[in-house]
Amino acid sequence: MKTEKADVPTPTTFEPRITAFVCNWCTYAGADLAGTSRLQYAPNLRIIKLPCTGRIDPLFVLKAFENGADAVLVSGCHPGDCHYTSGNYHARRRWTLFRKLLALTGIGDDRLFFSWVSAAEGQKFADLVNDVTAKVRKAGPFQAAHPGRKA
Amino acid sequence: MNDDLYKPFLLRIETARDEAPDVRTFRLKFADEGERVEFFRRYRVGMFGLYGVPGEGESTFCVASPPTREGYIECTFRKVGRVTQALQDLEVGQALTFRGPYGSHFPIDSWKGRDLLFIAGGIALPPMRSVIWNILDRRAEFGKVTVVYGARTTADLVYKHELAEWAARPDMTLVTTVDPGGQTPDWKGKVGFVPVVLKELNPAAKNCVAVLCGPPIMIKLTLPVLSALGFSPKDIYTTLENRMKCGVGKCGRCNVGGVYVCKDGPVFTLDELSRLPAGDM
Amino acid sequence: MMKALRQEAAKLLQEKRAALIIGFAEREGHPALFISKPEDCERLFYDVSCRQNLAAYLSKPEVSARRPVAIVASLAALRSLVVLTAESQAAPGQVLALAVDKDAFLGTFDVAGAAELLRSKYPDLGPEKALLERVGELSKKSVVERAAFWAEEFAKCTRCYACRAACPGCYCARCIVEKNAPQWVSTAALGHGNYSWNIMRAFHQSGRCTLCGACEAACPQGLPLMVLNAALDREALEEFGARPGYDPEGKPVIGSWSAEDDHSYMR
Amino acid sequence: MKTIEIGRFSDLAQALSTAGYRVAAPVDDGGVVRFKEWTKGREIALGAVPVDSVKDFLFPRSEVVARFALEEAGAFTPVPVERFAPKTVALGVRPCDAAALAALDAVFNWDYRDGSYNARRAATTVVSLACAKADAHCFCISVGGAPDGTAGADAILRPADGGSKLVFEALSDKGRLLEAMVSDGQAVPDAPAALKKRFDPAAVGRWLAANFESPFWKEAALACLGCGACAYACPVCHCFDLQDESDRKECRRLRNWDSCGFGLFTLHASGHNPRPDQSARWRQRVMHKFSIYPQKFKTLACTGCGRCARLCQAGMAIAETCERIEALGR
Repeated sequence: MKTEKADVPTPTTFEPRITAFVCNWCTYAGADLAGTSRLQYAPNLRIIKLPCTGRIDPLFVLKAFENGADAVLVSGCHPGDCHYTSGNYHARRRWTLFRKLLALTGIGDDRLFFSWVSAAEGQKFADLVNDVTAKVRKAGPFQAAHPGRKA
Repeated sequence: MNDDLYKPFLLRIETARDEAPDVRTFRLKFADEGERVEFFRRYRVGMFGLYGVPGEGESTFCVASPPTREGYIECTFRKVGRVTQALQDLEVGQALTFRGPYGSHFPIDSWKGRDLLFIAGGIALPPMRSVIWNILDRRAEFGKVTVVYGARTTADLVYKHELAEWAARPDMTLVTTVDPGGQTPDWKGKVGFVPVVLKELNPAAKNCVAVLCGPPIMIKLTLPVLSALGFSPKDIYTTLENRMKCGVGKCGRCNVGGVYVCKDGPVFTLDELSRLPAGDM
Repeated sequence: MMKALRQEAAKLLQEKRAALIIGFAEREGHPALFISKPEDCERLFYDVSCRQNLAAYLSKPEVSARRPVAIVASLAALRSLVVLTAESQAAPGQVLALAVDKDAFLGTFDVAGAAELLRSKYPDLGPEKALLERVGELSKKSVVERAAFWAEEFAKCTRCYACRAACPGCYCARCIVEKNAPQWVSTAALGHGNYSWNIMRAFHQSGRCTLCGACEAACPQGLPLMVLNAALDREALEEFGARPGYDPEGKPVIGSWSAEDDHSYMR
Repeated sequence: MKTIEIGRFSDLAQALSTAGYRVAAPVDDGGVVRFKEWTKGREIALGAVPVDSVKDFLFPRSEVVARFALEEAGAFTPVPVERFAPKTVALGVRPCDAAALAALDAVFNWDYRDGSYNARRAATTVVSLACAKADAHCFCISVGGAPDGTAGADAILRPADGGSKLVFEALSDKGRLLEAMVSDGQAVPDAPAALKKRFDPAAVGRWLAANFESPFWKEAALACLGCGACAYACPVCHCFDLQDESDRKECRRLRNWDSCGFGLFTLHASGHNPRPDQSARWRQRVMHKFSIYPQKFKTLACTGCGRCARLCQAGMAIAETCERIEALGR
């Protein structure tokens, strides 16, 4: 298990704020498992649970960045495992196009992450959070000058 | 003169009462005594205000209490959108923003000595309730007072406790009615549409002023009845509720033809209304 | 060309195959022209400077009340007509196209005919080279530079929604920006609201945009909206093989899916 | 006589800036000429009518009109809004845009005086620029203006010596304050642009007042797609919306531009819409400018700048509508 905890935080250390939109059935359960398994992972994630990744409107992502998120993570069931059969397939198409649009307008793949995490993958969830947090830490705070951020 | 047009007063909710499904009445106290005095210096019955919840916005509706009750104002409104939802979510003790009073008023001083007939439908009683209480608080100055009030169902009647009070008063006549099918087994009022009930009641038009408020269809069908009874368009009053944002004649959305409802109205006589383009209402 | 177009339009009215023709007028700016009398068809005009996509009128209630309607349609407008049909926004048999391409009149087509024409003669319509070069140049910049570029561009937006009005694909009776419970997109013409608005406008067109350019042409402030549209068009083509506007029974890219869709960026 | 070499025009902007004024002027912004805040070194584009007008500096697109600090459990405290009214010189304002200020002054001051508008108005010195040429969309002359009109201006610059110089003429005390920044010189003023009167607004107003239900509107508004380009570009249009925006700590109540052309502009909470189709909305636009406004404020709400027609994607041209209306009234 990778942890960033070894770093001694100094007052100047940047602590990323990462908003995670996760589905109720897989990733949220995975996160729960990570917790009940007492796996250590970075505390930088704010999880927002939704019924399905298919319910996650790209507007949610824009709103998160608007309000000061340094990065956004979207996570749901593996392909074929969607509780509603195809919500994650719909979501996948949406994200494929949306991430392109955000990249072109100044929000790159060091701030926008997607993953499949099942209810059984507590370890994967913890690793994912640590890895994403490390990447965002490296990327630094979301630029204040980005047009999508509230002034 | 205050030229900070969008700076609101603060009002605190003293009591909240459910009137009908999604309809609620607040009694509101002024947070600032100077603002209270200023409000009642300007307030005449029929004027409106903009009630707001910071973060959600402002919504326009009438002041439902009369200027004769100077300690507070009351408002009654239905939950229909973002702001009214937020207002109804407020609890007793919480504050809301208020701008007003704005607009024209019912010229009740010119009605002295005359009979008064109030006709209201559904949620349109609140703008008339302030007039009725204003008249009742100055009862001796006016002639006969008759109120005809209809709603779709008994549940939709607002101010039920006040209706009982009015019904019991010897110095006024109250006729309540619900649409056919809207009555409960213990309903003691009439069953039928407002225009029909009005026709049966057959009030005398001589020296009488009619005040009419309700949904467009009720207005449309009631006007011919009033006309047949002999009411002159100059003696029939109503109040318009157009969409507004500023309330002070600037934002450009409430006009009917050349008339700005927020400043030239909301109170109009039928005579005035008949000169406005019907296609803009 | 103009003669053939006018004659054909007059014939449609005479034969009552159309009750209303929407075309372009000759006077400066080539405004939309609405014709219901055959003799007025003499006033029809077309050349490449006619920038409006007349398919945008099909969702206007005052126009749909006067169907059957025939529109003068460039290739992009033909595609829009096909997209609208696929999305159940244009009743089959109620809309005809007087198809034009640069300086040629191609004839009258119903939606099926328009789709067939596009498939057989113009199978790979896409963004012009110069536009793709602009996308390419922007993509080469750093994220910070890209953000700065759009910050400057979006700051000009007054939120007049001319782009939305110009677009045949923007037919929602209540646009997302007009939904207020909750208010997802700020309506103030300021930074973040302008960003959200322009991003969502482009995104809602992804896999549906026919690259007619009417939005950019309509923008009073000259925002490079087509850069966003073209980038999304290429992405939808590369990832999902999407060619909107060729199949009146085709499924929208967003709203359908395949188990084979690439997800290499997913972790 | 006070004159400026056209090639040294930005020197005046620089002098004003040095004197502590915010300077607004037409600036070429990547091919689009905008009326915006001038910054050092920028070329001033005097040749074209900018897409925006001086209106934007007095009545901005979005402005905070009230502010509240949000506290726990729905409690809030009003926070005073600081008025933004810096000392400003608007340079090179078209006479039509300067004339529009009279119409704006009227609506922002009947009964209820709009303090923030008035503060900016008082802090702004309008230096207009007479037009030596006009395009096909210009029609100031038809609505009581002129290419060298002085209404609403504190000073006017007149092209002279074949366009190589500008003659500065102060028209008000505010304008005279700037005189010292312009040097003495000699020049022969050029003739103002020649324009033909296209319609009589009084005749248009008479027809409008009597023909609200005319079938003309249905047909005249067919091309209108219902965007706000015309209203936002118009130097007189002033319709607005009030919207709250908040985060956890603060709510800002904003006044944002709005347009009578939008479908939901007048929609009631009940679902009823008094202006259900575009013809009703286009009629409102024309009536507001040529009938309602003159009745209420004794001034037209159109100064003939032609921006609406220049920008309209569908070729809706209000001057052409007025010509047709005048013909209907004959």
